[in-house]
Amino acid sequence: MTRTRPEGLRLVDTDAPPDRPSRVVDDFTPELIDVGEHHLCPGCGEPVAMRSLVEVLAELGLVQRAVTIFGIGCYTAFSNNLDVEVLQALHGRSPSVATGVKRARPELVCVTVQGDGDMVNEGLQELLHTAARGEAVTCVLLNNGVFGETGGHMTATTVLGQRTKNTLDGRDAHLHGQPIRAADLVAQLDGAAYVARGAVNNAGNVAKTKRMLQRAVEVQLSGAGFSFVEILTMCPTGWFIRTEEAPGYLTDTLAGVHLGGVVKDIAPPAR
Amino acid sequence: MTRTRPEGLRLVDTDAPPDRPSRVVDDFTPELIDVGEHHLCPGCGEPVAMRSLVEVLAELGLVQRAVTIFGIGCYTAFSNNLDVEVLQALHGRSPSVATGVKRARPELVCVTVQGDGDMVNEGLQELLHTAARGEAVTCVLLNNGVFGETGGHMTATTVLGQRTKNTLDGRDAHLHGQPIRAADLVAQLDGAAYVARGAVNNAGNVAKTKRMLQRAVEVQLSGAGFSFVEILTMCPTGWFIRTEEAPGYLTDTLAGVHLGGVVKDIAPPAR
Amino acid sequence: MSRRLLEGSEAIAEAMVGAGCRFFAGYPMTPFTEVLEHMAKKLPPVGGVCMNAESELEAIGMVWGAAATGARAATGSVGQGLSLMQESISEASLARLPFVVLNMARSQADYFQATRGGGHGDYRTPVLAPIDVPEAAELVPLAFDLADRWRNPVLVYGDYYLAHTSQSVDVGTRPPAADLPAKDWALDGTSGGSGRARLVSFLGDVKQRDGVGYDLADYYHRVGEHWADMARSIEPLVETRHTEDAELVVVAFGSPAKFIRYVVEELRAEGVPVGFVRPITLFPFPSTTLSALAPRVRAFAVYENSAGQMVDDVRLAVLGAAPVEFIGGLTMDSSAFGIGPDLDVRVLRSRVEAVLAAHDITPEEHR
Amino acid sequence: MSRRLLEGSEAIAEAMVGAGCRFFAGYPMTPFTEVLEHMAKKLPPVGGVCMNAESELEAIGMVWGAAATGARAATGSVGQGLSLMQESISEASLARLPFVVLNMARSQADYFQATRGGGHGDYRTPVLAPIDVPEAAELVPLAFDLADRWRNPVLVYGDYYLAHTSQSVDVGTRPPAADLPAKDWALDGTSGGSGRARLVSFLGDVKQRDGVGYDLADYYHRVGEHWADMARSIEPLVETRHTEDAELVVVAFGSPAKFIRYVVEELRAEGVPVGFVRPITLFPFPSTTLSALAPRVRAFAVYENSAGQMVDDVRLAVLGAAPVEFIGGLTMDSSAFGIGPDLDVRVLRSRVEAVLAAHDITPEEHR
Amino acid sequence: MSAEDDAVVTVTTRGTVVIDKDACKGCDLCIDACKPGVLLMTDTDLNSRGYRYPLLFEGCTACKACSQICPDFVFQVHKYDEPIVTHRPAREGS
Amino acid sequence: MSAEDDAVVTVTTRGTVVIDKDACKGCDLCIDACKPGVLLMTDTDLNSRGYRYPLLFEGCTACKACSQICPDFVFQVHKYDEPIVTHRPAREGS
Amino acid sequence: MSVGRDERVVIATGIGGQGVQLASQVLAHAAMAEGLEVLLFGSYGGMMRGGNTDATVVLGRGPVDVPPVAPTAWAGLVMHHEYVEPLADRLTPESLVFVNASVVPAETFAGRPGTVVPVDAVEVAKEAGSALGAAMVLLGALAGGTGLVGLDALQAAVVEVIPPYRTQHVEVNQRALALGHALAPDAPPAWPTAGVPR
Amino acid sequence: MSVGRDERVVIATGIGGQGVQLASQVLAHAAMAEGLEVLLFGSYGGMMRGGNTDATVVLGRGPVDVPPVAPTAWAGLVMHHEYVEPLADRLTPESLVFVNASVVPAETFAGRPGTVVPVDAVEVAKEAGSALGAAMVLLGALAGGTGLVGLDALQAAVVEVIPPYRTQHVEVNQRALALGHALAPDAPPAWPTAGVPR
Ligand SMILES: Cc1ncc(C[n+]2csc(CCOP(=O)(O)OP(=O)(O)O)c2C)c(N)n1
Ligand SMILES: Cc1ncc(C[n+]2csc(CCOP(=O)(O)OP(=O)(O)O)c2C)c(N)n1
Ligand code: SF4
Ligand code: SF4
Ligand code: SF4
Ligand code: SF4
Ligand code: SF4
Ligand code: SF4
Ligand SMILES: [Mg+2]
Ligand SMILES: [Mg+2]
Repeated sequence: MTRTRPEGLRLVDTDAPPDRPSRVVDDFTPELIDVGEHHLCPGCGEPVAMRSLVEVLAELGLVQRAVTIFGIGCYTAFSNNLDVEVLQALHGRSPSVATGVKRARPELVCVTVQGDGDMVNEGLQELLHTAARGEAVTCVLLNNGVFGETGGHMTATTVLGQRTKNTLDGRDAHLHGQPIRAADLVAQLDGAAYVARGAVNNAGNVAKTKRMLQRAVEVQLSGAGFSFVEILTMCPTGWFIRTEEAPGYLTDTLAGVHLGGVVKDIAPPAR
Repeated sequence: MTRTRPEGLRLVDTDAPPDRPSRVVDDFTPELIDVGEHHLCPGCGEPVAMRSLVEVLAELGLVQRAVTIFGIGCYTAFSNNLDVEVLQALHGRSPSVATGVKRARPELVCVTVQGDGDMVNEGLQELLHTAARGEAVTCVLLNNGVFGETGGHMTATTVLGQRTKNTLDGRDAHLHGQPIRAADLVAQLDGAAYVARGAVNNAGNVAKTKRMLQRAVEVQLSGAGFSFVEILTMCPTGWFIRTEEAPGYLTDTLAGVHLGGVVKDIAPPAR
Repeated sequence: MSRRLLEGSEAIAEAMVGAGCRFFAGYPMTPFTEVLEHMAKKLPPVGGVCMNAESELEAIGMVWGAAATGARAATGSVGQGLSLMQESISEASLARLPFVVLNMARSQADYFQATRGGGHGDYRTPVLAPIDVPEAAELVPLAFDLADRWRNPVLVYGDYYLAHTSQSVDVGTRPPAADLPAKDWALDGTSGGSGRARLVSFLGDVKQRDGVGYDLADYYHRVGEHWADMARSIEPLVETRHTEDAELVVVAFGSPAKFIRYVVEELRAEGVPVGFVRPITLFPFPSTTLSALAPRVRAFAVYENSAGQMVDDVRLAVLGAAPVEFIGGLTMDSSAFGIGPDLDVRVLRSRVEAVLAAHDITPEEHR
Repeated sequence: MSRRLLEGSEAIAEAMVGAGCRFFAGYPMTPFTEVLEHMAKKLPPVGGVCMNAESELEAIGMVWGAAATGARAATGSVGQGLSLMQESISEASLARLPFVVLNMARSQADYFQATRGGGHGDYRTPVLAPIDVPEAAELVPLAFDLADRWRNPVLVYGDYYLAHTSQSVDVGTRPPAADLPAKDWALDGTSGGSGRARLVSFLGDVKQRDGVGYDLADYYHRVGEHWADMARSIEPLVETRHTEDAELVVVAFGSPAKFIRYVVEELRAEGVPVGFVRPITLFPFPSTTLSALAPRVRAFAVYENSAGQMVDDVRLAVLGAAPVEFIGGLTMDSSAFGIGPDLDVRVLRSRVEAVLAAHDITPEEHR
Repeated sequence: MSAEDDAVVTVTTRGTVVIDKDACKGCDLCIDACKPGVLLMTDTDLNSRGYRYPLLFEGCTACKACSQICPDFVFQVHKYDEPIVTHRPAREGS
Repeated sequence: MSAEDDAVVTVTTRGTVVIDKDACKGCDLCIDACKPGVLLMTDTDLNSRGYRYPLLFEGCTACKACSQICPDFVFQVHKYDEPIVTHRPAREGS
Repeated sequence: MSVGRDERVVIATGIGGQGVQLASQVLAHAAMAEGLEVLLFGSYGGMMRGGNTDATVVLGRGPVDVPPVAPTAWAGLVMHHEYVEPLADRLTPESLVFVNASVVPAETFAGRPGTVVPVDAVEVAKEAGSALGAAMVLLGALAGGTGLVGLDALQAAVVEVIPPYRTQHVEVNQRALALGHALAPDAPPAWPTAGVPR
Repeated sequence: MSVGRDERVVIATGIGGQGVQLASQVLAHAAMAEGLEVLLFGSYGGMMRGGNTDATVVLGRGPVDVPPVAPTAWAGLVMHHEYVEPLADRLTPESLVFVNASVVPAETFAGRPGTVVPVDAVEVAKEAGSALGAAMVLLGALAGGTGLVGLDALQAAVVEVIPPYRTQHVEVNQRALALGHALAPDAPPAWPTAGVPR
């Protein structure tokens, strides 16, 4: 959809801060991201999710207690670009790595950042074992239904009908199998205390997702068990569509199978 | 429980076949097991499950179309002891190996034989991906809640309270995490057409389990998707109890969490 | 056979299909991804199967299964993905499963992994390292033949240059060698109920009829003999140039050898008595070619895009009979996909010249 | 320090705890299982953590995480399990993570895997191979020190004999070497928000402040230099006996070396001019010890319980200066857990005698 | 054996089992499995491998429960073409 | 600009944004995100990287929707201490 | 020694979108059709998501011995002055540098060895129907001037190389080749004897 | 050369349940307590789920150089005639073979080197309270006859070796050791000088 020029309104100068009394409520790059510039594609949902995550860590006052554990995918561009401590894991291995960090230093808050290729393909087993163990870590899944980094191939979460590099006519159950609904699978495990699924395809979803991330980290702090937030993100490049179509495409495809909302919350309410 | 001598009944000679007209309805070692003698422990449930499985293959007339794929555990004693074709897989890898066999020769019936250590620990990921893909193979899980072969340690299916070598006072959720209910997890996946859980701790369960195995193989033949049978088996050695206590212990522990019955059946009824 | 301009990744895929490969499974990783994509396109039309495996471990598991049915099957990755496959490759060798594994490597630093069996145990896999696209198209069918002849995994060692260079190449059907043993061991279900149902296993190759259990001592012993036989019997492939009267012999393999060979030809054209040896099979290594030259040359120089791995094999061949100088070193750009600034004729020429100078080797007319 | 009779697996566990190891993760596999069981008992009472990891991959992942926090951490398996860990070991070396990996091997055929880095790339890990229980108790603390000093994984290569032999051994707390570098790189959360938050990664060790992305060319180069430095700087450990005037030197490592050493002592007692060299560090290999002997001896004999792997390192050290005879070979029983019929003083003696005869080496008084 | 009671018991035996007693590992699983309760483990008598093993009494139904649950394939089950029906005073043993 | 109609429109502007236009990759996400609809992409005008980028019109509510969804961190959002309220004939543009 | 007598190295450079890769592929395919041995190594600048792009095409009368990164260039096609190193570095006194003079300032190769052949490629391409055909004009000029490959082969190659869903671009590119070829700038012949072996 | 002067190899053999492993551990622990260096390598027959069991115990006055599978035995403890190879194979003329004469036929070691010392171990063990103590009787006899280790040390070792949930077995084993020790069969002393270094 293209918008037309709003009627009757004047253009505002946006090159410099206003000269009237005001306060900054959002300041370009979030303070915990070192360098705003990155090589992710136009319209990519991953930086949006990253912003929410680091804002949550800052708002909860956990900046000096947090270790983030990164998987391998496009989001790895942020693993050397944060002002929180980062441990880079191999493709798929983050949940076990987070387990090691947390067990060795239980006072830390451990959050993994992984894509669907990383977590639901290469590392599904580690995710599920970590969840079953009730490990007090938070795993965050950036789910775009493709291996973005390697060129947009189908992953284990690609929904039926979704376009990817090797399913240009849409994923077909007969040819390519069925998608895995990661959050629902995790919720099935008794060790999982909090499981939710958000998205970053519009401002409302971004705000909801941020609340989920906050709750997940709080659950980790409570010691109630494993917490998990899946975030549906746009990948216009891997979906082979235009950036402005991506939010709607997400709604029509991924979000119709990977249903949004809090899937499970058996942790005590936050203090 | 020990039985007392039945009152009023005479002892029967059991060294030789009867001399009256009769027919053999069960003949020691099943015909598809080469050598009856094996080194599994007294009271082990695995040979019982193996018997049911090979009987099903024979009864369905699939002896010359079947390839069984074995994992690594105590049951591996049977991988060089069957008169059906066997492909030995590495610990955990059977579902992928079965996939390769089936895709290369779709006319074959492929059945994996794996333990909980093999399938739910080392190879959980392969199981779930294979199920999600709706692969037309049958995976059979011999679940005793322990690594029998290596000495009876806890696995990912050990239920809370169960005794194993490293949980002699019973598995504790806080110390050891929660068990994974494999069949229920598999059932969650859309590619899984038939999922059932049986047991071999008494004759009635053996008979039910055999029907499940039969249905699973039929579902494979129907092409409806992935089929899965979990069989709870006794491991008196790994549970550190006496053989005669094992069936009851299974009922009291494993069977209370890994609930018996057909969990899912979305395949069309057998012809 | 038709002659086409193909990018290496496509030529390899084409050659696999032409060699009768009907099963492929892989997980993306640059620059292996490109081969996977081509296989996904080329296999279904010929009735083959290409699996987008969910991980490297699952890819090789699938290939394990397909190979056990007698299908020509292959997988691959870059060296990192092959690391994940090491348990499977080692045990597949024990189980005597024939398949091909491509390492579209990001450098030449996976030489040890490839040639020593990165996994546990004594197994080895034949390794073929093409210099360019036409040779890859020749070696891929050979890899399948070797796999079938020896019932063993075979590696093909390529790289980014190979994957991304287009060359004119002959592609088409290359039937398996006529003298390959029949795959009577392959699983197809039919032997069930015969009393001798087939078994494909890394624990043994015969079902028990009496006694109990596998005898690993016996089986390992027999497979060990088989491996030794394989290592002895496969004729190493090697390219040599100007070695007859060379005073310095430069050794290199794979794509980088194309740069080195060019340097050698340049120097020769200038009258410098330099020669070139390129192992095409990295295992078995063409040791005798080198050891035969050793008494006649003043030195060997070894170039590898790694900290120095093949240089061990050169030293083991030469055994002190001539000095062996290492002129390689890892070179890569910031992406580490396999392109490096040192892979430049001028850079490499200066390294060869340094060895020439150190050993006082000059053009013939200048002496 | 107290002196106790301990089975090797327990002594190793005790030595790990004594060396300050506070995190262990493993997955059962005979004969590594025994060590895992002991760690599960010994760590909790000292405030440590032992994880019954759900697989080998998960075990090394956990150790990766724990080591990144600066904890002394270890995992292990047999060679087969280590095959699964190769990707992680290789990349952990790049990420400069210090931890210890036990290979309670089933033979000596994992020598290449251990010493060449079975995974991809140029990395190497120091490898320590104790001959028996008391030496294992000495080497385990050293392994942790080496890991911390070089920020690199370190392997300890044991076997079934080591795991299952009980010996009198000194165990107790062995504080880390006093001169180890501080672990200021270790993650503890505190550097967050400082503008210089710590990063532990195989892609680079500095966060970007300007420019975009990792520069792998730079990082690989720097780590490569570091590895070379490590290989040069670690003093190889070696045991020698009777080499001063030996005409035949027999080389062996690990438990089998205890059999060989006994044979050498027997022969010496009979006046035969035979010597013994035992690499204790398999990497770096004590090449100079061997190369120094080469001009003085008539031959070397190498025993390994494998098809012959370390023999390459001996040849690379000797470089043709003396003949190197291989007298090993894989030996195992039907279980393949690591016991073999050839590991018998009489069998090995006859092999050494055959080499003596071939080289015409006789007891001194007989000449 | 003193029959103090002249009540008559009817025992129907529909089949029998051959027991490969040296294959038995004495696990007791067959005993519970046998619905009519006609199997009983030996008390002190051991087989060649040192295990107790089952004995059969009249009344087998040839139901295969024992053979289906026995981990060591000890039973061969025979179904009679015609059942044997025995009438005998109660309390009489063998 | 011919105001044919004298209806008056009230525009309340509660804040503004600074746009780091050269950071923009022209993805359009902010446009949809802006509830009051006061962002509009340039048409032919491109930034230094060759992308179209957003322009702001009066009426910003400082809601942060744009900054929260922008993948390239293009927005700095300012909330005025006091809103600006403008009355102006309808249909008038800038 | 410089490049083998029977091998011709063409290095094309430019920035993304200028048709450098397309032109290189057309040259490679045309040469194939004429029975030459061909090697083509495309830019990997794209991998870095930067804007630079280059390609090396080697044509040979026998197997190509030149490695994918060639040491010297027989000819160059230069589309943009911001990215010329891969070529500039590899010039010899015999090199022929065909320059997109519509964009590239005259002084760009000042002081470098080789002969610069300026072509008003953008203007000619516009004539052919689209400025996007400039690289084709340059290629056409190279072929026209040196006889490296024939025009027919080039035009046929365009059909091969352009993906089916873009056939509307075939003609304009063929026209650009023809107009470039017609310029036939003065240059030494590519091959010792006229024509090309079939 | 046979085993080093300062090392004493004892090989015990028998079948499962005869106490072979327990006796070997008691000997090893007793020797430890007396300040000797000790090596003990238990049977792996158990791994094979067979019935055979054996153990090698090496005691030394300095570091033990003998490998876990010793080439020769200074002494043997033989509990059952069905499994004697690990010892029988390793006898020298100096070897002392303490035999459970209650079970093992006299001719078992006929024609083998070494001196057989028959001990009615089962009978003596029954006297001590349980036939299961026969291996302890044999060990006691070895110690009593040769002075290899002291009785006190052996008895103390029993407490160390027997797991806490089986302490009821401690006394009967200690008694078996004492009765065996008291037999003090005629044998050359274990060590060149009397006593053992502390
Ligand atoms: C073991 C291993 N296999 C393959 C790769 C190659 N690889 C890098 S990123 C990636 C896919 C990432 O997908 P995802 O996690 O969904 O992240 P996205 O790129 O979509 O953000 C793959 C397959 C790798 N780095 N390591
Ligand atoms: C990769 C690998 N890791 C570990 C082992 C050692 N191992 C052999 S069997 C086994 C456990 C088997 O457990 P399960 O599958 O439950 O079978 P069970 O013995 O209980 O029948 C293990 C861990 C192995 N063979 N391979
Ligand atoms: S490929 Fe997809 S996930 Fe990767 S940066 Fe581009 S849009 Fe984002
Ligand atoms: S250990 Fe358990 S599973 Fe294994 S054979 Fe014994 S009873 Fe069966
Ligand atoms: S067949 Fe049935 S009735 Fe007969 S002995 Fe067996 S279980 Fe009992
Ligand atoms: S079930 Fe079989 S093995 Fe067990 S007691 Fe009965 S007959 Fe013996
Ligand atoms: S802050 Fe809100 S109202 Fe203002 S421009 Fe951004 S999205 Fe629009
Ligand atoms: S969301 Fe950001 S990058 Fe996208 S168009 Fe708006 S300002 Fe530009
Ligand atoms: Mg993704
Ligand atoms: Mg189990």
